[in-house]
Amino acid sequence: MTINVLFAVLVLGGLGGVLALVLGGASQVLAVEKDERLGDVLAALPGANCGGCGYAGCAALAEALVAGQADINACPVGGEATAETLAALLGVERKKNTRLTALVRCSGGVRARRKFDYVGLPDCVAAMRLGEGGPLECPHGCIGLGSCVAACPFGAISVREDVAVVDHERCTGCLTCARTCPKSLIIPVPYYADIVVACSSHERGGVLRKVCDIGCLGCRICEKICKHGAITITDSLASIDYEKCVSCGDCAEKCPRHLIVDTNLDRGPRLLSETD
Amino acid sequence: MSERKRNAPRPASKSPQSKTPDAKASDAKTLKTNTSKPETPKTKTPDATATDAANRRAKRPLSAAHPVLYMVIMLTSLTAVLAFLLGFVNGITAPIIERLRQEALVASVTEVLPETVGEPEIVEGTWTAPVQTVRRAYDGARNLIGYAVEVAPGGFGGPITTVVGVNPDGTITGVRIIDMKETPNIGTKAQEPAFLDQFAGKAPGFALGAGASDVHAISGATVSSTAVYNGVAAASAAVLALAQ
Amino acid sequence: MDLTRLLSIALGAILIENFVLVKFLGICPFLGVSKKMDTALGMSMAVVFVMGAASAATWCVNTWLLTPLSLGYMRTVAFILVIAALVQLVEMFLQKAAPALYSALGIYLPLITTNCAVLGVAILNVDNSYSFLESVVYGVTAALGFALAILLFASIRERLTFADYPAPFEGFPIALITAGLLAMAFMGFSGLKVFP
Amino acid sequence: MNQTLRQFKNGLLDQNPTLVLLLGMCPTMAISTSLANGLGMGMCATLVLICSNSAISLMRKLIPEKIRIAAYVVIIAGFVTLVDMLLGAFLPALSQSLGLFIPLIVVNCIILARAEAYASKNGVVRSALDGLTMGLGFTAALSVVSVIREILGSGTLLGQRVLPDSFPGVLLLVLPTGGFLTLGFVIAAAQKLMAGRKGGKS
Repeated sequence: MTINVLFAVLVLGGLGGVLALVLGGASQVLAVEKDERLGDVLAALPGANCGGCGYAGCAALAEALVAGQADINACPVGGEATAETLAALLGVERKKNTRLTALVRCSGGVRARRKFDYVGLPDCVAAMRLGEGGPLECPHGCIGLGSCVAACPFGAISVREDVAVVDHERCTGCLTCARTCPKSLIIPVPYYADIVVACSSHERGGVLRKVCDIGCLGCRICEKICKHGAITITDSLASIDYEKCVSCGDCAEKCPRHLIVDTNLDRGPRLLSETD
Repeated sequence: MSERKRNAPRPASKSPQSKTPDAKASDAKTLKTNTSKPETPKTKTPDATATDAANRRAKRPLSAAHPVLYMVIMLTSLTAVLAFLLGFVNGITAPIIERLRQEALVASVTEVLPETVGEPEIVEGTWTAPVQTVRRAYDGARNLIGYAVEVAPGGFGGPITTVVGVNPDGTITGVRIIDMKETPNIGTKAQEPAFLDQFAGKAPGFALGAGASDVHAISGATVSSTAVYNGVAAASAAVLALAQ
Repeated sequence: MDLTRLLSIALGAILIENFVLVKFLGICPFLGVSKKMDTALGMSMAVVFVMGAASAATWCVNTWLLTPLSLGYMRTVAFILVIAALVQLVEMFLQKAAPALYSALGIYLPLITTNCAVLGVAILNVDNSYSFLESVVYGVTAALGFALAILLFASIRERLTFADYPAPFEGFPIALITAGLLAMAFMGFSGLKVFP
Repeated sequence: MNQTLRQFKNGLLDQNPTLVLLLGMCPTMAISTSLANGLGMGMCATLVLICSNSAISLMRKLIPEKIRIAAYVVIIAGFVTLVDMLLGAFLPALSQSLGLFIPLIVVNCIILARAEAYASKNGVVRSALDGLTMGLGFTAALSVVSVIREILGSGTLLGQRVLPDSFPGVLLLVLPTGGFLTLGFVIAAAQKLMAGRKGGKS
C-alpha cells in the first residue's frame, strides 16, 4: 500500500512540478512587455465596457490612460471615485467634474397625436425606417419603442406612457442611450439639476398645439419670470443654462403647459455651482 | 412627464473620499513601490545596475525574487501533499470498495443461479466484446450447475455491467444489472424485474421482438433494451462455445 | 484504426451524441458566451484547440503514467491539472503571438478550464478505452459539435432581442427555453446509423 | 452579524448560483430528474464547496498569480476525489445513483467561480460561510427543479407514486431537454418574484 502512495506522490508531484516549470518558463519567454500600472488602472475602472468615455471599453481606456492620451475624468460612470484613484495611480493632478445624467427632452408619449398606429418590430430605429420619421405627428417627439432601454447597460431608462424616462439614481451618464436614440432627444444634464424642460420641438406655438398637448409653445413667460436669466427661448423652445440656474422653480410654476418640471419642490433655491 | 425621482436631499458635507489627505498620499506611494518588476535605472553602468537589482531582489520575499522557482516549488509541494492525502485515503477505502464490489458480484451470482454455494471460480481465457469474465458456479457438493457471465454492453449513457446466469447447455437462468448510467426513469427501467425476468428460461438463439416467445423491449428505451439483449445473447453464446 | 471507425466517432460526437445538446456537458460557457456571434466563434475556436490538445495530453498521461502504476483514482486530479496548465499555456501564447485574438478571447480562455466538456471528453476517452488517434479525433469532433451548437444558439439569441416575450423571461429564461427546443431538435439525430 | 445574514440572502436569493448566475448547469440539467438525486448532489456539492473554499482562502497568499487557476482546480479536484472515495466506501447507495456526476463536480463552475471570486479574497470563516450559503442556494434551486421534473415526469416523489397511475408521466421532462425548459420557467418565475419583491423597480 505504501508503494502505491509513494508512486502517487511522485507522479502527481512530478506532474505538478513539470507543469509549473513549463508555465514559469513560458511566462518568462512569452512575457509581454506591459506597463504594470495597466492592471491597477483597469482594476480602478468600473468595468462596464459601456463606451461612455468614447473608447471601445475599459481595457482600451486603461491603455489610453496609461499612455497619457486620455483625461482621468474620461469615465462618466466612475465619476469622482474613479477619477480620484486614477489621479493617485497616474500621479496626475485632478480637476473637479460634476456627475452627468441623461435627460429625455420629450414628455409627449400618450399626449402626442399619431399619424398612424405602428405595428412591427418594437424598436424606434425600425419604426423610423418607415420613411415618415416615426408614427408621431411631431417630428421631434419620442416614439417610445425602447431602443434606448435595450441599449442602456445599467437599466436606468424605461418607457412609461409611451415616452422614455430616465431613473436618475441608476443613470451613470454613459450616454449610450443618447447615441442610440434615432431622434437624438437625449442630452446630458448635471445630476443635481432639478429644473428640466422636457421638450425638443422648435415648431411655432400654433403648429405645435395641433400635434401635441404638452409641447413648448415658446410663449416666453418663463424667460421673463426667471430672475437669473437661466432659461432662454431660442426659436420657440425653452432651454436652461445650468451654470446660472438656482432651481428656484418660478418658471416651473408659471409655465402654462406645465412642461417645465421641478423635481425638488421641498429643497428650495440653492446655487448649483456650490454643490460638489 | 419626465419623472425625476430623488432620494433624500444630499447632505452637503459628504465628500466622496473620507480619507485624510496624507492617507491618500501614502496610498499613491505604496501603489508605486510594489510593482513586481524592479525599475532598472538607466544611467548607471551595467554591473552597478546588476548589483543594485541583486540586493534589491534579495530584500524582497522569495515569491517576487525568483518567480519561476517559487512557482515550481509551490505547485510541486501542493500536488505532492494532495497526492499523499489521496494515496493514503485510497489505501483505506480501496479494499472496502473492492470488498463491496465482490459482495455485489456474489449476491448477483446467487440471484441468477439460486443454488450456488461459495465463491464462483473464474474461467481463464479471453472473451469477445461485451463479455468481460466467465465464472463457474458450483452447488454445495461442488459439482457444476452453470456459469455466471459478466457482460458490459454499451448502452445509451455508457457500459451496462450485467451478470447473466447460464446453464451449461446455454439456456438463461437469470439476468441482473449491477451498474448502469442510463437516463433515469427511462433507461433505468431496464433493470426492473418486469423486463429482466423475460430472459429466464430462454434457450440460446432467442430473439428480441414482438413474437410470443421473444423478449419485448421497453417502449421509449430501445437503446438500453437492445444493449441488455446483446449482452445476454453474447453470454449464452460464450457458454455454448465453452461447452464444445 | 480504420477510417470508418474514426468517421463514426466523428459523426457521433458532432451530431448523434452532441456534447452540449445531447450529453449536456459544457453548458455553462454555452449559455454564458452565446450572446453574440463573434464571441461565440472566438470561444469555439479556443475550445476546439484546447479539447484536441487536452485529449492528446490526457491520453498520454493516462496510458504512460496512471495505468502502469495503477493510479486510477488519481485520474481526475491529473487530468484537470493538465487541462488547467494547457489553458494557461494557450492564454500566454495567444497574448504574445496574437494580441488581437487574445483580447477578443482573453476573458473566455479561463472559462474553458471550468468547462465540463473538456474533462468530460478526457474521462470518456478513458471509459471507451480509445486509442491515441481515436481520442484526438473524439476530442476535436466533440469540440466541433460544441462549436456547431453554440453558433446555432448564438445566431438565434441575436434575433431573440427583437422577439416579443413576457417581461420575466428577459435574459436567461428565454435563452434556456430556446436551448431546450434546440436540444429537442438534436434528439432527432439519436437514431442515425450511417456507418455499420 | 448582519454580514452573515447578507451572505445567506446573497447565496440563496440575490446571487443564487443556479437561478441568477447560471452556473453548475451540467449537473442541474441531467441529474435533477428525481428529488433524491437532487438533494444528494446538492449535499455533495455543498460539502466540497465548504472544504475547498476554506482551503483556498487559507492558501490565497501563497499561490502566485500565474498558476492561480491551476492550483485552485487541483485543490478542488483533490477534495472531490476524496468525497468520491469516502462515499464509495461508506455510502455505496448514494454513490451508485450519483454515478458520473461526482467527477464532474470538479469542473462544476460554481466551485471554481466561488473560489476565484470570493475565497481568494476573503478570510477562512467568511469563505466557508460563502461555500455553505452558495451550496444551499444550489441545493434549493436544484431541488425545486427536481421536484417539478419528478412529479410531472414520472408521477412519483422520492420514489413513491404521487399522481394516479393513469397519469402517464411527461417523458420529455425526464429527458435532459426537459431540464432546459423546466429551469427556464423556474428562473422566469424567480425573476417575476424578485421584480415583484423590489417594488417593480424594473
